[in-house]
Amino acid sequence: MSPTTELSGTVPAPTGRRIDLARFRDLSLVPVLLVLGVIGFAVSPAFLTTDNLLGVGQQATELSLLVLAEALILIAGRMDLSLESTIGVAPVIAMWLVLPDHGGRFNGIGLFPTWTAIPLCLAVGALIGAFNGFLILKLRLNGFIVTLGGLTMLRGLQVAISQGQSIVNVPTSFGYLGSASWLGVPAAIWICALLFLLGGCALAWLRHGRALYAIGGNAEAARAAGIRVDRITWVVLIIGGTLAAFAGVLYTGHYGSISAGQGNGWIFQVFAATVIGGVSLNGGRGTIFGALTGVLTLQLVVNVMTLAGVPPLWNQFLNGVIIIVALIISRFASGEKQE
Amino acid sequence: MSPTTELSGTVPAPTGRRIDLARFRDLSLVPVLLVLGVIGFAVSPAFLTTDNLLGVGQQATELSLLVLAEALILIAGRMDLSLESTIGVAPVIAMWLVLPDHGGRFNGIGLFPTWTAIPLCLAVGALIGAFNGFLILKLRLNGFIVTLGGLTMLRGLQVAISQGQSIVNVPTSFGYLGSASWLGVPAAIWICALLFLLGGCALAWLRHGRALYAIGGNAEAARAAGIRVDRITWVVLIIGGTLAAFAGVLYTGHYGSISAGQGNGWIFQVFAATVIGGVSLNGGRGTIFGALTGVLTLQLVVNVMTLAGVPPLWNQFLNGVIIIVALIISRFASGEKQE
Amino acid sequence: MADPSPVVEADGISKRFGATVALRDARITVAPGESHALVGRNGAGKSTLVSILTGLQQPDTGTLRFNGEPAPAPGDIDAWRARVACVYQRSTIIPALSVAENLFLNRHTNGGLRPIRWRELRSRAADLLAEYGVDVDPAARAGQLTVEQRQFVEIARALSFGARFIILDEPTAKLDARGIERLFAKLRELQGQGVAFLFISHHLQEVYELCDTVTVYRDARHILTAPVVELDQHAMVEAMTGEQSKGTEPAWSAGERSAPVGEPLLEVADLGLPGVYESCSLAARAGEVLGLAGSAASGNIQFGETLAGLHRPRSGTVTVAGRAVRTGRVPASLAAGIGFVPEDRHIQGLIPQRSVAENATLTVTDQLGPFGTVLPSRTRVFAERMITDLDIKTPGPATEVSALSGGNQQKVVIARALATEPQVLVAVKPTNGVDIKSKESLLGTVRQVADSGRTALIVSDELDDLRVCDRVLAMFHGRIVAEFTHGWTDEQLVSAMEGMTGTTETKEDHVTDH
Amino acid sequence: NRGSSSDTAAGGKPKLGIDLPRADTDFWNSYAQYIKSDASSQGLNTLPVSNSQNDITKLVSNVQVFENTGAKAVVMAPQDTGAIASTLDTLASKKIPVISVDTRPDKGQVYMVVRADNKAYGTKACEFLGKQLGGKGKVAELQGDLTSINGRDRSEAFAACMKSEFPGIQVIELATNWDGAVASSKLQTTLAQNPDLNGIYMQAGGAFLQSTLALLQQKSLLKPAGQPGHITIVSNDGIPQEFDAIRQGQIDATVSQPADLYAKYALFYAEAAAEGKTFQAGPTDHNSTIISLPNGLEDQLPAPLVTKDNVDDKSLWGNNVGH
Ligand SMILES: Nc1ncnc2c1ncn2[C@@H]1O[C@H](COP(=O)(O)OP(=O)(O)OP(=O)(O)O)[C@@H](O)[C@H]1O
Ligand SMILES: Nc1ncnc2c1ncn2[C@@H]1O[C@H](COP(=O)(O)OP(=O)(O)OP(=O)(O)O)[C@@H](O)[C@H]1O
Ligand SMILES: [Mg+2]
Ligand SMILES: [Mg+2]
Repeated sequence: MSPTTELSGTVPAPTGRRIDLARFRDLSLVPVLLVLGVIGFAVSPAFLTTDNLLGVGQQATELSLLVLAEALILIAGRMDLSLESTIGVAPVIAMWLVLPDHGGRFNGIGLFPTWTAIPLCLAVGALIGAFNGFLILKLRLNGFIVTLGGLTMLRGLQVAISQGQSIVNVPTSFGYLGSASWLGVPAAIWICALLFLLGGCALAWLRHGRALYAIGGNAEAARAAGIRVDRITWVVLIIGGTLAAFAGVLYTGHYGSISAGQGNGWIFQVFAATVIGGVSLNGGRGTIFGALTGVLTLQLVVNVMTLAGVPPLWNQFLNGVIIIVALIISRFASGEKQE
Repeated sequence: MSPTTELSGTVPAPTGRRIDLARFRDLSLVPVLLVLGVIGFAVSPAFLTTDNLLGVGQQATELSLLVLAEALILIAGRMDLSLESTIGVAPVIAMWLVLPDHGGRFNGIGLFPTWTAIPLCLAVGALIGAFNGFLILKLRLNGFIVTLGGLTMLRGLQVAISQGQSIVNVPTSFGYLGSASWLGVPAAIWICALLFLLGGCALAWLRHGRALYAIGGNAEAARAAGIRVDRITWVVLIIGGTLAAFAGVLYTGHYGSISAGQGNGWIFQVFAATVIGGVSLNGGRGTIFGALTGVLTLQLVVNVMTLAGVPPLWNQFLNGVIIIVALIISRFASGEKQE
Repeated sequence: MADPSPVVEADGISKRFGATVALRDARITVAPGESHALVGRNGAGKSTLVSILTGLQQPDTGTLRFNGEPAPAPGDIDAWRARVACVYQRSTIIPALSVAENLFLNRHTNGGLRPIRWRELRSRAADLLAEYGVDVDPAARAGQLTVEQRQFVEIARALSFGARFIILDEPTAKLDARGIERLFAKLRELQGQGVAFLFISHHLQEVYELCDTVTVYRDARHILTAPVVELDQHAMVEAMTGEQSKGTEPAWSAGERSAPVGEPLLEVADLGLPGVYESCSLAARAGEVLGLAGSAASGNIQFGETLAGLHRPRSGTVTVAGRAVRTGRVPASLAAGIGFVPEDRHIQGLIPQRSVAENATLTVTDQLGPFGTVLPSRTRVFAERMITDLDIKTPGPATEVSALSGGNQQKVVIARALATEPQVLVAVKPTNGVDIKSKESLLGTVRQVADSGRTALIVSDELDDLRVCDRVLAMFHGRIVAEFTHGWTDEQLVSAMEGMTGTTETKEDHVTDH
Repeated sequence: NRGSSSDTAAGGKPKLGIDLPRADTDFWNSYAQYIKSDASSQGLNTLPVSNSQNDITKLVSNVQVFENTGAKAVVMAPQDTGAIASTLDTLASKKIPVISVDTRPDKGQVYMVVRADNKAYGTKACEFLGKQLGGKGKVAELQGDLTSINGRDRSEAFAACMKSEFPGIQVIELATNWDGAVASSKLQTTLAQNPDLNGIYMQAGGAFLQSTLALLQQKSLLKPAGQPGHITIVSNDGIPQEFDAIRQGQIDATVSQPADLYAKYALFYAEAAAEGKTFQAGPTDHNSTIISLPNGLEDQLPAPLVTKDNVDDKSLWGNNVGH
C-alpha cells in the first residue's frame, strides 16, 4: 500500500452526494443478491418457485434471529458469541423445567405447567444475556472471551442436562410456531419479518434505538450526552439472549426436536452474515436491513449450490470463495473501505 | 449515592506503582497456573510426573504456534481466523505436490522431490498469509470476514484435495520433527520454545517488532512516524501463515498422519488462549509470554480434568466455567479493566 | 437576581487516578451571570474538575452544590445536564452520526416511545447552526466535518441545552480567529441573558477579553480567585507557574534578529494537490523559522503534511539541502531530514497505550541499538533526555502516554519529531492546547532548531505561534497570497488569512515594536 | 470413580482406560450407558471414563493420562483414523493393548477393532432401497461429514452398489456435516427441484431423523408405504426413535448399529487383552467373524437391517435402551 492517504474530513463536500453513498451502504449486498438470483434462475427452473423461495426463507428464520440479535449487540459496540449456545440450551432448560419426571425418554422435573414452556425458554435466554452483561459491564471482563467461555459452558450445560440426547417429546405448544403455516407462508417467516421490522424501526426512529449507535460510536460521548450507557448495553445483551432463545423455539418446531448440536458452529455464519450485511465490528454502524440481506445472501448461496448440484467435495470450498467474492462485490458497490 | 463522598485516606501512593502493575499484566495468568498446578497435584499423583508434564507440553505445541501467530497478528491490530485451516491445508497441498501419482491410498502429482515437503508446506502457509494480506491491505476488505471466508474456503480445499481422507503415507522427513525426541524432550517442545523465545525477543528488542505495537496501537500515528505500516502488517500476516503451516508439520508428525479435520474448530481456542494471555483484541497490547501462559492454562485445564475424572457429560460445561474463572482471576490479579 | 446562591459551589474536591493526584482539596465558586475563567498549566486538574462538575466522574472527597442544592445522583446525567452544560476538551462528536443527530443526541424526542421526526430535527439543527454562521448540511455525517465545524457543533449543542451554567474547556483551541470571534459574540449574548460561564483557556488574552473573575490552579490545588481586572498578566502567569516571571519579551521573539542569509535549506517548487492547494512555492534558509499561516480551509495544513510525506502531490518538487525528496512517502521525508509535528496528536501523534519513552523514540528506532535492535536502556536514556529538555511532566519514561495531560502529550509528539534531529522541522499547530509556559518553551525549542543552523516551518493560524517566525507566508484558498517579514501587525496577518489582502503588502517592512 | 485411585487394583482386576468419542449424539450416549452398566455389572476396574469431544488432540491427551495412571488396556473410538497412528505406536511400545470401537485405525497396532462394517451399511441400504423402488427413481442421500471415515465408507458402498445393481436410480448426494438443519435445508431444496423424489437414505438417524420427518410432514409428503407419492426412507443407527418411526410407517427401514454389542465386546476384549489372552481370525461364538487386518484383528459385529417385520425384536439394542 502506498502511504498516500485520501484527505479525510477536509472539505465538507457540497452536501448531498456523500450522504447518499452512506445511505446506500446498507444496499451494498443487493447487487450480490441479484447476481445470485440470476445464477439460480440459470441453474434450475426450480429456483424461482414459491416453494423453493419460501423454503429458503424458512431456513433463514432461525439464523436471521441470531443475526438480528448480533446486529443489535454489534451496533452497540459489543459482541456476543454465546448466542449459538443459547439457541440450544434455552429450550433444553425450558423442557427440563416443564416435562414430567418420568415416563418420557427425556425426563424433566415437571416444576411448571407445559404451557409455560415458551415463556420459560425466553426467560432463560434473557437470564443468559443478563449474566453476560454482569460479567462484561460489572466485572469489566473482556466481552469476546466472556462470551466465548459462555459458548463452551452453555453448550456443555445443554449436553449435561439433556444427557446428550435429542429431546423429541416436546409439547405441541412449544413446537407450534416453528412448524405452522399462516396464509400459506410459514409462521416463522411472518414472525421474523415482524421482529426485523420492529428492530429496524426502533433503530431508526426511537431514541433508545438511536442510543445504540451513539454508544457503539463513542461510549464516552454517549455518556456525556446523558445516555445511560451501561444500562442500555445491558438491556441490549438481554434482548439478544431472548432473541436467541426464541430462535431456539422456532428451531425446535422447524426440525421437530431439540437436537443436542442445535446451533453448533453457527456463530461464524452469524458474524459473516452480519458483517457482510454492513454492520461494523467496531460498533456504531450498520442497519437491521443490511444484516437481513447478509443472511439471505448466505442462505441463497447454499440453495443455489444445492440446485446446481455442486459435487459435495467442492461444496465447502465454493462456499468460502463465494463469501469472499460477495465481500468484494459489496465493497466496490458501496465504494467504502472496510476496516 | 450522593456525590458528597467522604474523604477516605488520601495516602499518596509512591510513584512507579502504576508502571509495575502494567508490567505484571503479562503475569496475570501465573496465579491461575499455580492454582491449576495445586489442584492437579491434589487430584492425582500422576500429575507432577515428567511424563505427564512433557505430554501436556507436547500437546500444547501445535496450538501454541497458532497462538504465537495470532498474538503477533493481534498485536499489529489485525485478526486471522484462517490459521485454523492453514494448519490442515498447507500439509495437504505439500503432500499433493510431492507424493507420487499412483500406488498410495492418497495420490499426489509428484511434481517435487519428497525432501521439499516441509519447505513447500511453509511456502503454502506464506502464500495463504500473503493472499489474506492482499485482500485486507490492497482491496481494503474487512479482515475478520476475509479470513472467515478463508477459513471455510481453505478447509473446503483441504477436503477437496484429500477427498476427505486422512493422509497416512507421509514421507518420514515430514513427520520427523513432530515425533522425534531430543535429549528426552520432544523435539516439538524445543522448537516451540525457540520460536517463542525468538518472537518474544523480536517484540521486545527489535525495531520491527516494536513497530507492531505502534501499528496496532495507532496505525495513523505509526505511519506519520515513518513506519511502513502496510508492509509490516503484510509481513506479519505472512509470518502468521507460515507459523500455522509449520504447526501443521508438527501436528502431522505428532499424530502420525494428516487428518482431514486437522485444526478444525481450533480458532476459538487460539483466541481464548491469546486473549486470556493478555493480548488485546484491539491491537497494540500484550506479549508473547502472556500468550504462552494462555495456551498452557487451557492445556492444563484439560489435563487436570481428565486426571480428576470429571464425568464426561459435565466435561465441556466445566471447561467453559474454568475459562471464565481464569478470566476473572487474571482480571483481578492484574487489577485492570479489560475492554 | 432573586437567588443569590452561586450556580455552582465546589469545595474540598480531591480526585486521584492511581498514583496521580489530579485534584487536591480544590474549590471553585461561580456566581450567577458571572463569566469565570479557570487557568492553570497543563495537568493542573482543570479538565478533571470539569468532569466532576458535569457528573462524568465522582470526586474522591468534597462537596458539590448547584444553586445551593446538592448535586444530582451520579448516574443521572440528564439531571446534571439540566444544571450544567459543557463543551468538553476531548471531542464528544460521534463521527458516524449525522450533524443533526449529534446536536440532539438523546433529546431527539421527549418520550422514549415517541418516534423521531427526522425532518423536523434537521430543520431545528439547521436553525441552530445558522446562529453560529456554520454552513453545514445537518444531514451530513459529522465525521466529514472539519475540526472547526465539529467544534461548533459541539458548542452549539452545549449552548442549546438552555442551562444557566455552561462550562467550556478550551473551546477556542480548535477555532480560527473568525471562529473565536463568533463564539465570543454568542457567549456575550448569553451572558446578557444571565447565563454563567466557566471558561478554560490557555490564551490569557481571551480571559481578559471575556471574563470577570479568574481562578488559578496549580499542581492540583486552588491558588487564587480574583477579579480579572485586579490581576495583570504577569501576576496571573506567576500564580500559574509559581515562579517569578522574568522579562516581558520571550527569549525566542523574532523581533530584532537579522534575516538569515545563505543557501535555502528547504525549497518547494510548484507543489500542488488537486482540490486542496495549487502551485505553492517557498524557500527557507538555514537558521530561519518560516511561518505558514492560513485559516481552516486554506490548505496550509495539507501542505505541511505533504512535506512530511503523508500525501502524494500531483505536481511539484521538494528539495532539502539541495537534494530532491521523494514525495508521498514518510520514510523518504524522514531520511531527507524532515521532522514532523502532526496536527492532531490523538489521531496522528500518539500511540496511546504505549509508554512515553516509546512514543518519543518512535522515529529513531534505528538509532537505539545495533543490528536493528532497540535497547531498552538506550531508549530510556534518550527519553529521559527528551523529558528534561522539553520539561515533560510525567512520572517517568515508562508511563503510558495516555495518562499525561494534553499539553504534556503534545510535548511528547514534539519530542518525537525532534528525535531525528531534522534539518527541516515541519510543525503543524505545535502549541495546540499547551499552556502559556510550555508554549514559550516549545516555541523556544523550535527557535533553537533554527538557531543551530537548521530550519523550521510552522504551519498554524495562531498568531502566538507565528510571532516566532522570521517570515510568514499567508495562504488562502490553496494559494500563497502574501508574505510578511517580521514586524507585521495582527490585523495585517489576519486579513491576509481571510483573503483580504492587497499583494502590495508583500515583503514590505512595517517595523513596529510590540 | 475418583481419579486418585491407589495402585492396588480393586479385586485384583487390571485397570482399563476408556475414552468416549463424544457425548452429544444419541448413539454414543447409548454406548456410554452400556459401557457404564456393563462395567459395573461385571465389576471391572475402570479408570475414570473420559470424553474426547470428537477432538483427536483431546483423545491423545486423555490416552496419555491413562498411560500415566496405569491402564493395562485402552478402549477408544478414534473418529479420526489417521491421526491416532502415533498414539497407537506409543501405546504399543508400552505394551498397552488397544481396542478400537467403531473405527479402524489406518496405521498402528490394535489388539482388536470392534465394529460393524460400515460398507455393509451402505450396501444394505442400497439393496433395500433399490428393491423397494423397483430399480428406478431418484434417491437423496444425506451424507455425513466428508472427513468422517464411517460416513465415507457408507457413501462409497452405497454409490458402488447403486451403480452396479440399480443403474436406473439417480442418486443425489448431499453433504451435511452431520447437521440436521443443513440436511433439512438441502433436502428441501432438492425436493423443490425434484418433486418426483422417491427415496431417501439417511446415513445417521440420530442426526437427521427428526429434521427430515419435520420437513416431510410440513410438505405433506409423509405418506404411508404403498400409497402413491410415498417416499421410501432408509436410515442408519438403530436408535429407538427410528424404531418408533418405523412402527408408525414414517420410515421404512434402518440399519441397527449395535451400540450394546460395541460396549459389551469392547469391554470383553479389553479385559481379555489385559489378561494376556489372544484371539485368531475366524467365526466367533456371538454370530460374528473376526478378520485379520494388517495391523491387528477386527471383530465384525452383525448389523441387522430393521424393517416393520422385525422392529419389535427384543434383541435389538434400540428396544432395550435407556431407563
Ligand atoms: N482518567 C485519568 N486517569 C489517570 N490520570 C488522569 C486521568 N484524568 C486525568 N489524569 C491526570 O490528572 C492530571 C490532571 O489532568 P487534567 O486533564 O485535569 O489537566 P488539565 O489541567 O486539564 O490539563 P490541560 O491543560 O493539558 O488540559 C494529569 O496529570 C492527568 O494525567
Ligand atoms: N482512563 C485513563 N487512564 C489514563 N489516563 C487517562 C484516562 N482517561 C483520561 N486520561 C488522561 O488524562 C488527561 C485528562 O484528559 P483531558 O480530558 O484533559 O484530555 P486531553 O488529553 O487533555 O485532551 P486534548 O488532548 O484534546 O487536549 C488526558 O491526558 C487523558 O489522556
Ligand atoms: Mg484539560
Ligand atoms: Mg489537555
